Formats: sequence, C-alpha cells, structure tokens
Amino acid sequence: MFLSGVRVMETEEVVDGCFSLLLEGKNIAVNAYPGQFIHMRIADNLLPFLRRPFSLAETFPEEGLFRIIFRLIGAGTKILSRVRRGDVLDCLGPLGTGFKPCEDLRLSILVGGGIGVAPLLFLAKKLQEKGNKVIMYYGASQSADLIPVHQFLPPGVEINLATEDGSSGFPGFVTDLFQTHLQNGLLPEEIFACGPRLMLQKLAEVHRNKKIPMQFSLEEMMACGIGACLGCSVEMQRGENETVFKRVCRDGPVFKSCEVVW
Amino acid sequence: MFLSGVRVMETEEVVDGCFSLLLEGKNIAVNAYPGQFIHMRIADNLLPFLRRPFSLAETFPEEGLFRIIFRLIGAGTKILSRVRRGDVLDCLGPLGTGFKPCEDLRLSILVGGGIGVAPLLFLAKKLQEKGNKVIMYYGASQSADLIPVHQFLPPGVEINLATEDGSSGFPGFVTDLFQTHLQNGLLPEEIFACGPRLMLQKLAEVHRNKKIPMQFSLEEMMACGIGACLGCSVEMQRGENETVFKRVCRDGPVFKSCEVVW
Amino acid sequence: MADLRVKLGPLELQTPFMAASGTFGFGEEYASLLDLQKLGALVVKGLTLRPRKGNPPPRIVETPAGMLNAIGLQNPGLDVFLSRELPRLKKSGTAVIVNIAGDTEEEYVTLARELSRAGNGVLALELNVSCPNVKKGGILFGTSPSILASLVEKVRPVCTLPLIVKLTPNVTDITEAARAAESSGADILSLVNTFLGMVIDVASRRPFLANETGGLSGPAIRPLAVRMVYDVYAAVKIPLIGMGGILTLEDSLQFFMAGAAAVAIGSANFPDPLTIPRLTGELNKYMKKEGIDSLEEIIGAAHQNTV
Amino acid sequence: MADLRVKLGPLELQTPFMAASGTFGFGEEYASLLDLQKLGALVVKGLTLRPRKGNPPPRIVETPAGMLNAIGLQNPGLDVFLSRELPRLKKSGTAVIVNIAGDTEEEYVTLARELSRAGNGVLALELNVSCPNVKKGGILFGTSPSILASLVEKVRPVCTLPLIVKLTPNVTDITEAARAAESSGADILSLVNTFLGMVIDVASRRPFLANETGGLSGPAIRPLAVRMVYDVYAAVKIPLIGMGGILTLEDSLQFFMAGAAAVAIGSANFPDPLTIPRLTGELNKYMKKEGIDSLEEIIGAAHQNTV
Ligand SMILES: Cc1cc2nc3c(=O)[nH]c(=O)nc-3n(C[C@H](O)[C@H](O)[C@H](O)COP(=O)(O)OP(=O)(O)OC[C@H]3O[C@@H](n4cnc5c(N)ncnc54)[C@H](O)[C@@H]3O)c2cc1C
Ligand SMILES: Cc1cc2nc3c(=O)[nH]c(=O)nc-3n(C[C@H](O)[C@H](O)[C@H](O)COP(=O)(O)OP(=O)(O)OC[C@H]3O[C@@H](n4cnc5c(N)ncnc54)[C@H](O)[C@@H]3O)c2cc1C
Ligand SMILES: Cc1cc2nc3c(=O)[nH]c(=O)nc-3n(C[C@H](O)[C@H](O)[C@H](O)COP(=O)(O)O)c2cc1C
Ligand SMILES: Cc1cc2nc3c(=O)[nH]c(=O)nc-3n(C[C@H](O)[C@H](O)[C@H](O)COP(=O)(O)O)c2cc1C
Ligand code: FES
Ligand code: FES
Repeated sequence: MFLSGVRVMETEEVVDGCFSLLLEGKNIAVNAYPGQFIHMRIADNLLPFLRRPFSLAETFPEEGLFRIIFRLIGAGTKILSRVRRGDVLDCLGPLGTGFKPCEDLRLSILVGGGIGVAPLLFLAKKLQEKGNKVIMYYGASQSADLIPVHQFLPPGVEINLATEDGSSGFPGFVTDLFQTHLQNGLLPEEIFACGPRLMLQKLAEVHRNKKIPMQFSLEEMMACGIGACLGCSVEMQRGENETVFKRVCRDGPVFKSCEVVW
Repeated sequence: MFLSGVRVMETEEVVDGCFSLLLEGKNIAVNAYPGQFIHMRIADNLLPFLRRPFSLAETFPEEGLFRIIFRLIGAGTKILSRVRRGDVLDCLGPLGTGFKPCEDLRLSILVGGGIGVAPLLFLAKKLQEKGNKVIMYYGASQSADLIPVHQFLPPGVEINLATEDGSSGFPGFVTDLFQTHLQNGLLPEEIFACGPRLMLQKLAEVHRNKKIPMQFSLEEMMACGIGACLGCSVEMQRGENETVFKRVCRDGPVFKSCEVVW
Repeated sequence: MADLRVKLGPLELQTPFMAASGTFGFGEEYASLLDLQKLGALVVKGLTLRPRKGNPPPRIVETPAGMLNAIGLQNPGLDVFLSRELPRLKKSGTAVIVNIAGDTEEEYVTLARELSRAGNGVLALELNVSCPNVKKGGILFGTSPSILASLVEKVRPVCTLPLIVKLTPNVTDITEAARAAESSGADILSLVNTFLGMVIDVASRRPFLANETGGLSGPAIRPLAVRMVYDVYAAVKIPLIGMGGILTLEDSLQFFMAGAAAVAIGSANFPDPLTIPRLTGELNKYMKKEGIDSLEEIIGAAHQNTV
Repeated sequence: MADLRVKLGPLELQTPFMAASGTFGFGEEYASLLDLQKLGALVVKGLTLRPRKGNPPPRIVETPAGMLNAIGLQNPGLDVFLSRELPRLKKSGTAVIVNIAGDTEEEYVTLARELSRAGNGVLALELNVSCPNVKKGGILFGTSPSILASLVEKVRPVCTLPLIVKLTPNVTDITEAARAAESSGADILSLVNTFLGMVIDVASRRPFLANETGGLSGPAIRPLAVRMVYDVYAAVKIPLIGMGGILTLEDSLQFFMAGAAAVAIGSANFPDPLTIPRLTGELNKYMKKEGIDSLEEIIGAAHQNTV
C-alpha cells in the first residue's frame, strides 16, 4: 500500500458520462493485481470530505501507468471528470484483496454489469496472458451506456453484450444472456463477476444450482479504505450458522460467492 | 441591486498576490457609483459557503464592464484568483451606500491603505470627470505590495506613495506622509479613505483637529450583503451619548468619520 | 403546477418553503430580488418588546459548510415593528409569521397579545425559546421542559393566532421539550434553531466573535437537524416545521420524509437569495415526476418500515 | 525540534497529537504508511468484554464537511485484544490507550481491572460513555451526570492507569457531566465524541444507515467541539483532550487555546492518513516561529481577557 501523488497522463470520455483516466504511479502499476482498487482524494479541501474508491481497470507495469474508468455519479466524480493532463492526484493503493483465479484454469467467465466491468477488464487481460480462454458477458441498461470494452481488452477475448432495452446485443439482463449460454452447453470452470447487487444475487442462484465456483467483487461505502475504520463491513457466512462482518476494503472487495449473505 | 451572472473578460495578476478581474455585467456597470461593492459567489458548492464582498474599482458603463481588484487572502480569493476568461460568476450588486462627495468640491484628497485603494480608484476617476483636482495618498507595507495604481487612474491624478519599509516613495505610514503635506500647507476640502482600521483611526484624529469632512469605507464580515441578516453591523454615534449599530453592507460601507465609534 | 399547499394544524401555507427567522430581515431587502408573495411564509427577525441593540461586531464567521452568528436579537422593538415594518409587509402580500423573544414570561405574553390583535394581519407566532446569542434570549426557556411548559401555558390563552414553538437543539433529549410544548398548547413545533459554537482566532488567541460564542447554522448541521425532526415526529402529534442546512430539493425532501410538514430556509438565502423560488419550482417538478399528488404522501415516509 | 511533550496529569505524551478511537483501528493498517512511534498516543477502537459483531451496512455516509458512522462497536473482545492485538501494538512501540465500553457497570469494571494489570503495557484507559451507535454502548452513562459519577466511582479503584473519561456532546450542559466525572475520580477528560445525526436516502425514502442514526464527526462539528472544550476548561481543573473536526494546525491551535492540553485526530485520518505526522511537523515550526517554548503557554490562552 502506497500513498503518493499520481500524474494524469490521459483523460477520455469513453462514452457519455463515463471517463477513463490514465495515471502515472509506478508503485501502484507494479504491485496491483486484478480486483484491487485505489482510494483517491478528490480535492485538497473539504469537498468532498472522504476519498473515493475506484477499481484498477488496467496496468502497464513497465511504463508505471494504470487506468481507472468511472461513471459520473455525484460531486466527487464530477470534479474527477474535470481533471486535466498533468494534474497530480493524491492516491492510496493498491488496496484490497482482489480476484484469485484458480491456477489451472483454462476457461474463465467474466460477468460485468454497468461500471462493474472495470475491474474485469484488468482481470481479462491477466487471465489471457496466462493462456486462458476468456469469455466476457457485459450488460448495461442501454446501448448508449455501454463502455467500448474492446478498447481496453486484448484481441481474443470473447465479448457478449446485453442491454436491458435491447438497443444493443442480447435484449435483457446480462445474467439472462449468460443463462442462455449455460443452457446451450457452456461449461465454465470459474466465474468472476462485478456489478449491481441484484445481478450478483442472480448469479449466486446459478451457482447454487450448478456448483461453479464464483468470485464476486462487492461495493460498500468507505472511509479509510485500508481496514481501520470498519465502515465498509458486509455480512459473510462463517460455517453453517454463524455470520461475521468482513471489510470490503481489506478482506475484499472480492469474496467467494458462497460466503456472501444476501 | 441585481443578481446576475457576470462574464470574466480579462484577468491579470497586477502585482504578486493581487489580481484584477474585468467583468461583463451591464446592470452593475451602469448603476454603480464609487464606494459600492459586489457580493460574489465563489463556488456553486459549499466551499466557501458564503459570498465574498469586493469593491468596485472601475466601471465602463457604455461597454457594460466593471473591474474588481483583490488580494489573495484565503480559500475564497484563492479560487477567484484562478478563474479564466469566459467563466461566468454569480454576482449580487451594486450594493451599499458609497461615497457622497460634496457637490461644489474643487480639491479632493483620497487616502488608501493596502487593498483599500480599490474603491478609491473608481472615486478618483469620477471626481476628476467632474472637474476636481484629485490627490491620492496610497500606502503599503513594502514596494512589492504596491498595486500599479496609475494603470487604473486617468492622467492628472496626483499620486503620492508611501511604504512602511521605505522601499518605495515616502518611508513610513501613508498617514504620516499625508500629515507632512498638511503641515506644508495642503488644504483639503473633503477626504475619502479606505484601508486598515488603524489607518482610518489615525485619520479620524486629524479630522478632530482640523475639522475637515471625511468619509471612510469600512469592512466587516458579511453574510447576506443586502441588509437582511444584521451580521455586518458596526457601532455608530447617534447624537452625543447614544450609539446604534449600522449595517456596513447597506447603511455603508461608507460612513462619515465623525459617526464611527472606534 | 402540482398542489404545493400544506396544512399545519390551524396554519395553511401556499407552499411548504418558509424563510427562517433572522435570515430574511423584514423582507424589505429581498423584495427587489424575488416576489415575497411566492414564499410559503416569511418568519421575521426575532422581535422583542423593546428595541434591542444587538451584540458588538464581529457577529458572524464562516465555518466548514456553515456559519456562526451572534446577532444578539438586534431589532426595532414591538412599536416600530407594528407602525413601520408590519404595514409594509402586509402590502407586499406575503404571509407573515412573527418570531418573538422575551426576557420574562410577561414579555412573551405582552408580545403575543399585541400581535394577536385583529387587523394586524399576522398569520402566526413563533415562540423563540432557543436563541443562543443573548443571555436571556429564551435559551433558558428552551432547555428546561418544565419552564418551557409554563411559558407556553401562559402565552396560549392570549394568543389567538396559530402558535409555533421553536425548539433549541442544544439539549440532551429534544423530544422532552417537544412533548412539553405540545401538551401545554403549542399548535406547531419548529426545529431546529442554531447549535452553540465557537471559533477561535489563533492570531489574536481570542474567540473570533465579540460575543465569544455564536449559533451554528448551515449544511454542517443538517444531519443533526434531520435526526431531531425524525425523533420529534415520532414523539408528538402536532405538525412540524423542519430546518437546518437546507440548500437543495433533496435536503428538503429529507426533512419532509423525516416528518416535517413544511421547511424553513435560513443560511442558504445568503449564498443564493433565490433558494426558495428555486426549491418551489423543483418540488413541483419532483412531485409530477414521482406522481405525488399531495405532499402529505411523503411527510414522515421515512418512518415506515417497508422500502 | 521544539519541545512538544505534554503532561496531562499522570499521563505524559511525546506529542499532543493522538489518533482518536475508532479511526485508527489497532494501528496495524496504518503501520505501513507511518511510524506509529511518532503518534502522541494511539487510542484503539472501542473495546468490549465480549466480541461484538457491529451493525449491518451501510455503516457510514458522507455529509457536508463530515460523515456519519454507525459501526456499532465491532471489536474482537477483551481476550483476543490481549492475546493478539496488544502484543503487536506493544512491539510497534506506540503509546497505547484503550477505549472501553460496556453495557453494565460491571463490564466497565472488569475491563478496567484486566487492562490495568502490570505488564500489559497499556498507557491509559479511556472510558467511552458516549458511543451513540449501540443501544447500550454507554450513551446512557454519558447523558446523566449522576449515572456517570456512579460509573466512574466504581471504575476508579480498580483502574491503576490514568483514567480518561470521554464525554458525549449530546447533552444540554456538558460541564455538568465534566464536573461529575472530575469529582468521581477521572484524571483527564476527552471531548467530544460524535453528535447523533441522520441522513435520509430520498430515493428509498428510508434512513440511509441500516442503524438509522449515526454519529457526526469531521470539520462540520469543529465549532461545536471548540465551544465545549472552552466551557469545560472553565468548569474543571483536570486536563482535557480535545477533538472534533481537526484537519489543520490552525484547527488544533483552536483547541489548545480553548483549553485542550492534547488533541485527537479522528475523521481527518481518512482523507489524509498522514495528518498526525504533518501536524507534528507544523506545530514544531509554529512554536519556533512564535517563540513558544512549551505548549503550556497557549493552552487555555483564549480565556484571557487581554488581546
Ligand atoms: C471497491 C470499489 C471499487 C469501485 N470501483 C469503481 C470504478 O471502477 N468505477 C466507478 O465508476 N465506480 C467505482 N466504485 C464506485 C465509486 O466509488 C462511486 O461511484 C463514487 O465514490 C461516487 O462518488 P461521487 O462523489 O461522485 O458520488 P456521491 O454523490 O458522493 O455518492 C453517490 C453514491 O456513490 C457511492 N459512494 C460514494 N462515496 C463512496 C465511498 N467513499 N465508498 C463507496 N461508495 C461510495 C454511494 O453509493 C453513494 O450513495 C467503486 C466502489 C468501490 C467500493
Ligand atoms: C465592503 C467590502 C469591500 C471589500 N472590497 C475588497 C476589495 O476590493 N478587494 C479585496 O481584496 N478585498 C476586499 N474586501 C475584503 C474581502 O472581502 C476579503 O478579503 C475576502 O472576503 C477574503 O475571502 P477569503 O475566502 O479569501 O478569505 P478567508 O480565509 O475566508 O477570510 C480571511 C478574512 O477575510 C475576511 N472575510 C472573509 N469573508 C468575508 C465576508 N464574507 N465578508 C467580509 N469579510 C470577509 C475576514 O476578515 C476573514 O477573517 C472587502 C470587504 C468588504 C466588507
Ligand atoms: C444570521 C442569523 C440570524 C438568526 N436570527 C434568528 C432569530 O432572530 N430568531 C430565531 O428564532 N432564529 C434565528 N436564526 C436561526 C434560523 O432561523 C434557523 O433556525 C437556523 O439558522 C437553522 O437553519 P439554517 O441552517 O437553514 O440556517 C438566525 C440564523 C441566522 C443564520
Ligand atoms: C468511524 C468512526 C469510529 C469511531 N469509533 C469510536 C469508538 O469506538 N469509541 C469512541 O470513543 N469514539 C469513536 N469514534 C469517535 C472519535 O473517536 C471522535 O471522538 C470523533 O470522531 C470526533 O473527532 P473527529 O471529528 O476528528 O473525527 C469514532 C469515530 C469514527 C469516525
Ligand atoms: S473503509 Fe475503513 S475498514 Fe473499510
Ligand atoms: S451582511 Fe447581512 S446585513 Fe449586512
């Protein structure tokens, strides 16, 4: 974990209301692995008061660069959407426990909903580098919201799109699209997912039926981002009858689907 | 009084830490007279929460332009020092009761300390247009702090400079310089002053001795800026034995020196 | 236009957005910026029986997301109010609520009696038992439920207008004061007044305000005020006027959902004098979009256990 | 280096900057960012006799210039603390103060007795009688001066360490609680804990936090906390630890001048984990520039009537 100033190298509005920042920060670029995140200070004043967490969407360890992709939501992301090349941002990272794919994986399935696709881009690249076949399912509510994911993915990753209004790709939820493929004979060894809670919940059902191991990246409000304040705790199963609170920022954000208490 | 967006036409750091903004706002430019001020919203968020008051330093009624000159003090002026040409600022004005020079004046003396010179620049121009002879006394702590006042004054205004450390002009307080001129036979009809409270207090003594009418522009913390909140009240003499609180933002900022309770 | 009218017991307002006492003066200054008739009501600056000079400057200071004020109830007194301010206010057509403060029960009673007289055109009275900035500005009345009850009982019979009691937040349990005011005859409760605070000027090593302490208002206190409205709503049956740091429509919706039937805008008028007309327009749009016919549908909604 | 050491009755600290309870965990997480030995003291997360699960999420929400938290005293309990956290903390060389909370007087007493045992290496105890986020998290003890006095009287005999009592600000008169704690044996008072607040999520029309209410901290509350430290300083003789919204050196100077002999940094650690080392350096420079030899010269300075 490092606290450092990172320089903005490139800014791009990849799709309406959705931005990519390419940042220079050697420590983060070299040490991060997929599923981890950074905790960014938005302003050196009170507005907003807390840092904001963003998943690492890509790293270039040799160049010391990394990317985040974020959607404009409120005050913090608004300010962040206006930074310029050359600005220096105060960044804490890499943070958290990310995806831990099984070593002898051959085929990996990635399911992303909305901006939740960001950490999966990093994961897809890494898995493919290791020789995996990667199939990505990616859904949004409408065509205009779809991030051009191919732009951040190596060739060879299979991309299946779904939009709820049917304006692009499969018409419906990304989980429905994925279900169809499952029914048509797709045989995933492990599934990695990030997206709205409802989407993850649907996937967890699939899991219960098919017994495919799944890793989910969760979100929760964060203050410290490093495990000290216990602000980001979520309930997890421990054994059969007991639950405990685990910290999204340190024990997660990635958890096994079977742990999560819905 | 108008509430409107004013466009930044020109920004200049006239001297280290001191900025001039030329702003486009017809209503203000046309209606303002010297000693009045504007109340500026610095940001459309919470930082800072309150507006900030700035004296009008010059107006161009035909072009619909006006100028403020301000010193970098804290959070608000920091943000204001970074605005760019084309930005639109939320501005309330013109506000307050300004200088009311005697109609049949021939010779006017202006005494300014520090950034307090700003409203006097506007006044000097107006007085000269009316055919007055204008002599300005202007002091700062050191040469590096002196605003290039000639830049904002019509030719013909006599400028006498003083610096406390003697790095420019008369070495000492501007009030001492002025005293010297008084002793050497200067015969002011009316004096207009703006600056630190201590400077005004010294001038008030001169007044008590020489009985020259004086008008002082005062400062106080402001919330509403229009007379409603009673936050900016200062104590004023009413008759011999009674005092009342008057509002700097509406009854002032300009008051007769004999009214002020020190 | 959605129906923005609200009924608070005996008090009917055109819209739920009022100007909070002390932040809108007697309306005169704002009249050139906005139409005073469009306010739900204008609560005038705290009025006392005799004129009051107020505290020496500095009286205000900015704080993170807020401000402290220690005006000290500067006001022209009842007589000047009745002869000069009230006739002008009535002419403007705005709904006038008078905020009153006294050093003694008798002063409150006299003020309430005089202001209740027919023909004055005052819409309601707000008992200020919570001004933190004058030694006897009612803060004593506000912090003790029994003293508060005694005061309200005395004022009630002479007050023929709707009687609002404005609660102080500087207490251990605001619901106690709320219940005391309700059971002794208040028609409506308004909350909150300001929180007692201090800023120290580290250069001079002295409190910044001449009065040393001042009352904190603005967005900084909003979560505290929302919590108090939420608690008081569950404790009493009479309607509430909520306030404390409202800037945006969302802020005011928090108060409505916590249980306020109307809200007052205070410090927000300073950065944006057009806050009230802006919120009125936005509430209208919001109600249309959400299909809300009457504000009553959302008042206290946050107390329901279903999502 | 100016002399930054401070003495708070029986407690000596290397610097006046402490990490506030609940914001620095057990130090482990911050250890990779800064040298824990450089803290004046680390006040660990509120400890209870038995492990505590804490509240369901969401537990925190940002507010204007601050945040609400409703952690609910999640902690591993005394045994795990003694066997796992404390040895590690001692090894780090930091000055450890343990913040304790209980549902009953007996729990406080047991905690105080066990933690006082020689060899534990705990520097002092802080009695948390002011956590607003658990039904029995001590807030009841904190809001009644007599109940507080009784608790402190019971804990005092078994506590061989310096005893700090942390006051809640959610009271009508904080000096009453302060005096009660002083006269029943507290060595030091710390103030303030968080203010009870609420944010309503207008989309779901429900309180945002699962616990409904949470404690407000951060710059928003600073003027309120400074005022309370100022008042308590005038009311008691024992030393004070001030906290509430400190971000900058100027903020901490306000607390020193109001009367705090040391200060704790809470929420500011989240935006800037290096706040404490930064302030330590800045205080050193400030004291040199102002020719201040010992911090004592400015503690309580704002109470002097001369400028
Ligand atoms: C581990 C993690 C990784 C994330 N990765 C990404 C990403 O790659 N791209 C992306 O667009 N978004 C990501 N998010 C969400 C992102 O943090 C929020 O969208 C952002 O903080 C919103 O800030 P705001 O000030 O614009 O909005 P606000 O108006 O402040 O908040 C709007 C909503 O955003 C969420 N939020 C706000 N502050 C926080 C916080 N400190 N911690 C967690 N959630 C918060 C809350 O749900 C809140 O209601 C991630 C969140 C987490 C926890
Ligand atoms: C009628 C009037 C005219 C003024 N004209 C000028 C001018 O022409 N040029 C110029 O440089 N300055 C002028 N000032 C002073 C100017 O308003 C302050 O310097 C400015 O508000 C500082 O803001 P800040 O956020 O940078 O500083 P902050 O750090 O917020 O404040 C620093 C100090 O500035 C003063 N100040 C802050 N806010 C206000 C406020 N709302 N009202 C009054 N004073 C405040 C206080 O003394 C405060 O302690 C004028 C003030 C008044 C009252
Ligand atoms: C400058 C100022 C003056 C005030 N004067 C009064 C007053 O005279 N009587 C009163 O009951 N409340 C007074 N208040 C309190 C407000 O009416 C309101 O209760 C408080 O400011 C909280 O609302 P806000 O956060 O929207 O400002 C005053 C507030 C301010 C800021
Ligand atoms: C996330 C969080 C957890 C806290 N937990 C505790 C606690 O366990 N015990 C306690 O006495 N105070 C606790 N506090 C209160 C702080 O110690 C401190 O009193 C308060 O936050 C005010 O200081 P600040 O404004 O600098 O944060 C907690 C505060 C926060 C923000
Ligand atoms: S955000 Fe503080 S523990 Fe996770
Ligand atoms: S600033 Fe409100 S009356 Fe002057």
